[in-house]
Amino acid sequence: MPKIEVDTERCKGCAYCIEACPQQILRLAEEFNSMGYHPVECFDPEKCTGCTFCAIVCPDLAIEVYK
Amino acid sequence: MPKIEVDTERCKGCAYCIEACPQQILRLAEEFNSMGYHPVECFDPEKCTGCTFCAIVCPDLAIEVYK
Amino acid sequence: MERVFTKPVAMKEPRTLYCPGCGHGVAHRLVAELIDEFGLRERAIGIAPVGCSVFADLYWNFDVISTAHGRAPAAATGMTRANPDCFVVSYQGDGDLAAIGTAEIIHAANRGENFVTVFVNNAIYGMTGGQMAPTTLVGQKSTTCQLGRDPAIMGHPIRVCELLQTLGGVAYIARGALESPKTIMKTKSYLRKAFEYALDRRGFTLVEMLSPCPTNWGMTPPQAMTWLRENMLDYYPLGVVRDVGAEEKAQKPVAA
Amino acid sequence: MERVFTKPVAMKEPRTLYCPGCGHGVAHRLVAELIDEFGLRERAIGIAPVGCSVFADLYWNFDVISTAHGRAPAAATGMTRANPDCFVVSYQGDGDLAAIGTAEIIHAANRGENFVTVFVNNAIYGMTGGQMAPTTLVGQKSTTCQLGRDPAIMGHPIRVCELLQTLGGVAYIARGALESPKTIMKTKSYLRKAFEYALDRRGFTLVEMLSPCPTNWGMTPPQAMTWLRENMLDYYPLGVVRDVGAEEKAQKPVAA
Amino acid sequence: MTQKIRCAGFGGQGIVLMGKLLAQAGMMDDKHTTFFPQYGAAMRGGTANCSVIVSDDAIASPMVEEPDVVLVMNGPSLDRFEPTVQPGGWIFYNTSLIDREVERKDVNVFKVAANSIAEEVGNARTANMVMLGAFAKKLGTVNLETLLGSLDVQMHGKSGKIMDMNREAMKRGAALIK
Amino acid sequence: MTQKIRCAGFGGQGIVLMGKLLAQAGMMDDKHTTFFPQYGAAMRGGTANCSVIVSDDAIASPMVEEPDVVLVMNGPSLDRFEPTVQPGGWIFYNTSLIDREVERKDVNVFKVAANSIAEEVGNARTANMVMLGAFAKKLGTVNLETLLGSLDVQMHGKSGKIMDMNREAMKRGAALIK
Amino acid sequence: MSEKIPIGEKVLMKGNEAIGEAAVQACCDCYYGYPITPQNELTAYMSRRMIEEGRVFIQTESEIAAINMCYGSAAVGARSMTSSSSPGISLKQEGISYMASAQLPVFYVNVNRGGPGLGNISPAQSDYYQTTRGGGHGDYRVIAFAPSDVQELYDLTMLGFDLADKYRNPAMIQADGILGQMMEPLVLHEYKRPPDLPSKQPWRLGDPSTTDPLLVTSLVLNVTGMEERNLELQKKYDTITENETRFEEVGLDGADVVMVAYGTASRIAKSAMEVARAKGIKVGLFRPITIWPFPSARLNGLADRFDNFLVVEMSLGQMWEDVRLAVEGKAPVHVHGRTAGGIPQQADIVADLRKVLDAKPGEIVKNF
Amino acid sequence: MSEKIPIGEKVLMKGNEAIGEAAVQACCDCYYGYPITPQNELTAYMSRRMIEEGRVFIQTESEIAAINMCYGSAAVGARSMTSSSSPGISLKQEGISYMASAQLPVFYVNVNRGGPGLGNISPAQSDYYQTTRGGGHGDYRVIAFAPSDVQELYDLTMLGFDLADKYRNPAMIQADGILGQMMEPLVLHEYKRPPDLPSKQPWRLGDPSTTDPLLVTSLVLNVTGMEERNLELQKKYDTITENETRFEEVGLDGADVVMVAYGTASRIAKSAMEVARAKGIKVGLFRPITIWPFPSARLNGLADRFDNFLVVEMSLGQMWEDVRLAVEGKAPVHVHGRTAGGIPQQADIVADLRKVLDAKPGEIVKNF
Ligand SMILES: Cc1ncc(C[n+]2csc(CCOP(=O)(O)OP(=O)(O)O)c2C)c(N)n1
Ligand SMILES: Cc1ncc(C[n+]2csc(CCOP(=O)(O)OP(=O)(O)O)c2C)c(N)n1
Ligand code: SF4
Ligand code: SF4
Ligand code: SF4
Ligand code: SF4
Ligand code: SF4
Ligand code: SF4
Ligand SMILES: [Mg+2]
Ligand SMILES: [Mg+2]
Repeated sequence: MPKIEVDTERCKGCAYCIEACPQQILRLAEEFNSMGYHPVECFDPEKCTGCTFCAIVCPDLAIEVYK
Repeated sequence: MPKIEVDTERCKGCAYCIEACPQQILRLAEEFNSMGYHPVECFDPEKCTGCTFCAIVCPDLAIEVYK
Repeated sequence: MERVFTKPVAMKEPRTLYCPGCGHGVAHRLVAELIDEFGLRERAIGIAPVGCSVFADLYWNFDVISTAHGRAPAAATGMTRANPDCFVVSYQGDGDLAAIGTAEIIHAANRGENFVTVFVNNAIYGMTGGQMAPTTLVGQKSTTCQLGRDPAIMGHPIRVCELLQTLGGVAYIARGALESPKTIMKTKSYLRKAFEYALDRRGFTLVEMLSPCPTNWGMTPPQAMTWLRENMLDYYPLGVVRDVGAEEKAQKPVAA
Repeated sequence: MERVFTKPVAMKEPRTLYCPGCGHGVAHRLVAELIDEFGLRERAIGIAPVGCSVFADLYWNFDVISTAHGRAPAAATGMTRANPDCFVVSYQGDGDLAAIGTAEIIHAANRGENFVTVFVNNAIYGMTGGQMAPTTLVGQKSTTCQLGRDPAIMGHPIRVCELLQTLGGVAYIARGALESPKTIMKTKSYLRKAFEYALDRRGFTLVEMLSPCPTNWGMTPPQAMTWLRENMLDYYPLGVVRDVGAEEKAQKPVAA
Repeated sequence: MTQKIRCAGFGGQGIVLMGKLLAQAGMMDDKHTTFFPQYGAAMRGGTANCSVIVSDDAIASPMVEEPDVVLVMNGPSLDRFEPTVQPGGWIFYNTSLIDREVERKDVNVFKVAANSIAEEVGNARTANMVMLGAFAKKLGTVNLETLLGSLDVQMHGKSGKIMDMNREAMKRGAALIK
Repeated sequence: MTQKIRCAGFGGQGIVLMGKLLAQAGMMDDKHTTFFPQYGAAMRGGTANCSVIVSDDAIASPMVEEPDVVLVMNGPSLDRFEPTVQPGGWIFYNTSLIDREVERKDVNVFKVAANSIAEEVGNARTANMVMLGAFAKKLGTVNLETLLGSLDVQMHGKSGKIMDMNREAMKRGAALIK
Repeated sequence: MSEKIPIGEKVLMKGNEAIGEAAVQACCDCYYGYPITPQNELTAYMSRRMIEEGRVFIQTESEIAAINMCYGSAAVGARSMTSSSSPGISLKQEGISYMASAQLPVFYVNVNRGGPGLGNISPAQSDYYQTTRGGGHGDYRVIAFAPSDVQELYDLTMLGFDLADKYRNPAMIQADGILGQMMEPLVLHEYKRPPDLPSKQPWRLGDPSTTDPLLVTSLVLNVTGMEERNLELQKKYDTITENETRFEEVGLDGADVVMVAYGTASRIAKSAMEVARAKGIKVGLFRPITIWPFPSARLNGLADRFDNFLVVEMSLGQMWEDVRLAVEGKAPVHVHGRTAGGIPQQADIVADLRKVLDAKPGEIVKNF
Repeated sequence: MSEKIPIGEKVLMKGNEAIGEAAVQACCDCYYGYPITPQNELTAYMSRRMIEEGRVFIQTESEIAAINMCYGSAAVGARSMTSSSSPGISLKQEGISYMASAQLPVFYVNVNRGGPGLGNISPAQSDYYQTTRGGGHGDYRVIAFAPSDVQELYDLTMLGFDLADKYRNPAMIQADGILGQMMEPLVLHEYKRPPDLPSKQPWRLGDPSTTDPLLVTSLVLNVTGMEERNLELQKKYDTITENETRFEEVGLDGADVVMVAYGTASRIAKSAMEVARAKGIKVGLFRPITIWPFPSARLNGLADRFDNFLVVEMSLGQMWEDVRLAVEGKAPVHVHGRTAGGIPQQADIVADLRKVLDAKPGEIVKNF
């Protein structure tokens, strides 16, 4: 099953991936990371197609995609 | 009668005017001016039409034209 | 399970110091991905220009040189001429390339120097805190045009690709955007072409990348991306501006 | 009998120090004739650039400023901005304008500064003794390309008018030649237009003048003129390259 | 009396404004005062900090390396500046964003749930004011009233609503001290 | 012995070559020698001149302000350099292009119809060689043979015909001295 | 701040902005600048204020363009200004040399950063040589002020414009990033044009009221002419040295060591002085306010009265040279230097003062 | 000359061309230049010879581009060179500061002309300050040679490349237009690479044989780092001063006056010395061959033995300062200065020597 892994310490919460995800399964987490950003999280991993769009738009190499 | 006046001390003998003259009545003089150039002279003043072509191409403002 | 997207080898581990949503991160990664793809890491030299990307050496996992403001094309010329075996990626911001470095980029292009230029156009001086750049849009506000750029006294934004493309030494010029998966992938394909041409020593290559600077635009990253889409794409049309390879093909008579 | 051609008032008496057949003399005179024609002598400022025309103050009978090499457009900007009532004729050679001064001319053009630029293109560095200029033709020899300009390593000659015309602030750009009565008169008409536009504050104006440098071309003046005709006219086509006035007219719908 | 203060936090938390308000208030209280921002490229990466000195005497360098007081708005800033405080000095910190304790035993600590309180006021962005209010009231370096007044100068032009919110937040901070 | 020489004339008369040949010959004669051209912008306007020093001792400045000898190829140069010659010095001048007399009474004068003689040789452009030949033979500053030899070095690559013409012109100049 | 500046009131202002406001008050007609840290607030400030006042502001394509626009504006008689920081000032050197040679006034500011090269943006004084010796080519000098607080930045900016005009010479401020970036109270006062300064320069170009064609140039091709121009400049520099040398002396009486420091370094030296005195070290402070002309004559005189000098600078022995030149071997000159953002520390200075007093004859304390 | 240069033979050569040939011999890989009088023959010479040798020659769009191309070439380990004259060298100051900071070797030449500004193209030495104090920003130095004849131009060019590489620092020649333009006999000799100099720099970029990513930069944003870089530079400068200071002494024994002069001025001083001696004035000559490092220690020693110094320079008191600094007040230092093409005249120097001897105690002869 395709999935993404977010490195929450790299993520700066820019939300680009949220917009880019065709499945619309990403959102910013409630909690802060140590830099004070709300990292992104996948709230519906089942739906992930592994299309890598989220990773492509991420300026911070915070997302890895597995398929 | 149209005519030109060459300031022989200004003339540097570049011969541009000679080529430009539609009447082909200009040539370089035998003698040198004080700068060591052969100044231009009109050898057939009668034919001058006062067209000013010679003066227009002269880089050294050496020619005045009267009409 | 296969990892289908991860950090290229030509990127180092550390997180960037860039602001959230800054386009430089993507631009760096595209360069690194292609360095990997072409196997150039050993002989590649990246230029860290004077601008927010001045610390590119912290991120790129290959040799890096930091040059004087605007002089990247001259330094790149010096490197590729002295050692044609090295592969130079000159990376410049819009202030760096289109203001102080105008003469250097024009003459490097005209001489057809064989390095690749990545031109990150974020319509602002990022590093110094948001001053007007040569590419700042009409009406756009900055710390040095607080009422918005007024073309009557500040001139119109310069379209760099269009300006350079007339020059003799140009092999390839294209404009992409770091705006969506689609434009990013397209931009990468432009850059790949530029790499190919540079490796084939065909002359000057440049890929412009329209890039968000949320911080100095005074916006959140999503707002910035929307602004880029709604304003920059119009004035700076995307696409290949010059491709001598394509021109040659077009000129070749079709074999009967 | 009427004197139908004589020295303009805006020229001083002394003979020039230029070589026989040098085009600068004609270029100076055209400027002076138009200064007379428009009655601008009192408020005109001519720029003596760094090049053979650095002594323009010896010939022009109006205020003159000599500027640093390549920086005439910046100084002209400084003058016209500080005092919009003065009328500035910026006069530059091809080395001055198209090499070291590349950035300054491009940005002055882009800002649409209201001064007139006379660009004397003699395809060579005259003053310094005949080095390759950005406009030196392919194959043309000079002291720094003794086997002739090789575009593969030195780039192709730059067509300045074509390069500048894309910029937003440009009002008028044309290329003439100081080659025959006809082209000289045509060139003067271009320059007249530039004067008009500058007086109307319509933006940046530039008239290129193809000009012989017999000395550094290593030719007699007539040979030089022939060479200009046979080589430069091809590569540097004469004519109006940009005229915003004409463009506007063309766009206006004809009144019914 | 000379007090050297360092304010620190994320970019966007209004750290520079904190410093300016303190310096402005110091000046209005007729003290010698300087404000010095961290500037330039080191700003990228989202942290911000600045130095303020309020003193009865002329001030040498406005840079504060070993502060008497730090006003810390986020975690990374606490990590960075905790070790720099003078023994016997003060650490004010924002417990809304920092969940660890101060480790040093030779300094005074004052905790402010700045973001929570600010949200109560109606705008999380006024957390900086909460912190300032607490600091002013607690140490009396600048007069609370003057500090409220300094808002008028430094935030001149902002809407009445925003001003009110900031004033309110500052007062709420001050109210932490009984 | 130190001799300071100035060569002067129009651009195109081969003034610089005159100087180089003299310096080259001086060197080949194992003397100390320097050549110094007038250079740069002052060249525009068609005049040219250069300084040569030939000496038994080390040479200080290669610039010659008050020459012992001037070799003058045209009128304007005579006007300019006549006053600079050391009393007791020499003025060699080209009577083909200069129709006035030298006015100074405290210098030696030697007249050379350089252009006419050169034309006899077949090329007016060798007038400079005529002048050089006359000077070398007259004053012996450099050996005439060496001077002829110096042509091979400084005009290396020129066609045999041109070389012959130059040599011939130089000899014709020397022949003026009986 | 978006409204007009309240003249006469005490306000809290950033050093960079204080310079800007002083320039606006002092009738600066044209400002040309290119962004560079740590002086960006000055350019930003001018971008707003000059437009408000209907004057000329251009963000230029480069530092070189900026100084050459100043050249043009000055030639038509306008008060012109530019500013930058170290690398940008290096780029202006050709233009500054041109203006000095053409005798055109200009006022400029160098908010030094850490060098050489790109260096860093931290406060420094290491462009001292460039400032005082002319980083450009030729025998010329620029009037160089070394303010040490925001008030002085304001005051000396006004003076800078006046002296530039009076002597037809570039005048500048050498500041460090601390002075540029810090906020401090200052009192804004009105500009008063010196009575001997015409508001229009008689030699300005392009003005119909001046009839004969005028020439502004830095080119004098004939040797005698150019040498004369230079000797004229030298004479002017002598006059400036005589009239415009400025300095401050603090607590010299009975001092065993005289510290010499300017700018931020002098602020720290001053505070170190108090600490040292508390420890029984008798120390005074000599603060050059102009670093060219350098107060050499005065220092030379002091060298007759005092036994030890300690130069404190945010550069590595640059001003040290000027003090040694001034003192002519009459007394040992010691040095405490930091660079590239290193700020002299009070405690280190006090320690060095102690070392100076303990030094054996002939021993020089050099701390860097 | 269109054929190969005959090594070992005596030839008549122009100073500018001698520099060029020495560079070619010394394995200069890249030359970048922009035309300017009076050094054009050097650029022209390189345009021919570098191409002949299959090396890199670019006539650049500007002096700034040239120095930055050197920056790039040096970073990949190539021997790089540029040259110019005064205004052009001013424009290179930023780049030179960058190279000094990034510790990149480069060899460059400044054939000084008359300044300031456009000035004239006549011989001068008035870029002495710029050369010796770093016209660019920051605490840095460049190794500066001051040859006085064509042979020395040739020899010191070779040495310049070697020292630049050895110390990873810019090295340059300060010449005047006379040296550049004159022809004089010289003997061409072969270049020998010093055994301690690797032909490939281990820190060069872009080379697959160096595995870890390397960085060449002049940027060290953190303060401590940049200050350390500077202190490292200072240490290097101390080493250079110790090892590479060069000078010549002529006829000092028993001298009543020691003249100090370099370049063309030293040639004239030497000839004035002979005339003066004939007139019974006992005079010697001290000729700095490096002007940075300046032979201060040696001069300081001489000041213990000699009573009078007279600096002869083609600038207005610039080297004078270095001599005064060196002498530390032990002896009066007088000066004879010309500028902008003014060449010191033998007779004037002799007259000044007389004045020096007649001077009252404390009186300084300053002739300009
Ligand atoms: C000679 C010089 N001038 C100015 C600067 C200051 N400076 C640093 S970065 C920069 C511009 C950055 O803008 P840009 O090139 O668009 O890059 P961005 O930060 O936007 O990516 C400037 C002007 C400098 N370092 N050197
Ligand atoms: C900064 C600087 N670089 C170089 C020069 C030398 N220089 C004088 S004139 C000139 C070029 C002249 O060529 P061009 O502009 O084409 O004018 P022309 O003489 O051909 O009319 C140069 C390079 C200079 N004076 N200043
Ligand atoms: S891989 Fe595609 S589907 Fe999965 S989270 Fe990323 S964008 Fe969404
Ligand atoms: S794009 Fe990257 S940095 Fe931005 S929110 Fe998504 S994972 Fe985080
Ligand atoms: S005026 Fe016309 S016809 Fe007369 S000489 Fe001149 S060109 Fe010939
Ligand atoms: S064009 Fe003028 S300078 Fe040339 S030959 Fe004719 S008159 Fe003389
Ligand atoms: S300031 Fe702009 S360009 Fe610079 S890091 Fe931040 S977002 Fe990126
Ligand atoms: S060198 Fe050329 S451009 Fe210069 S004066 Fe002579 S002909 Fe004219
Ligand atoms: Mg940018
Ligand atoms: Mg030209």
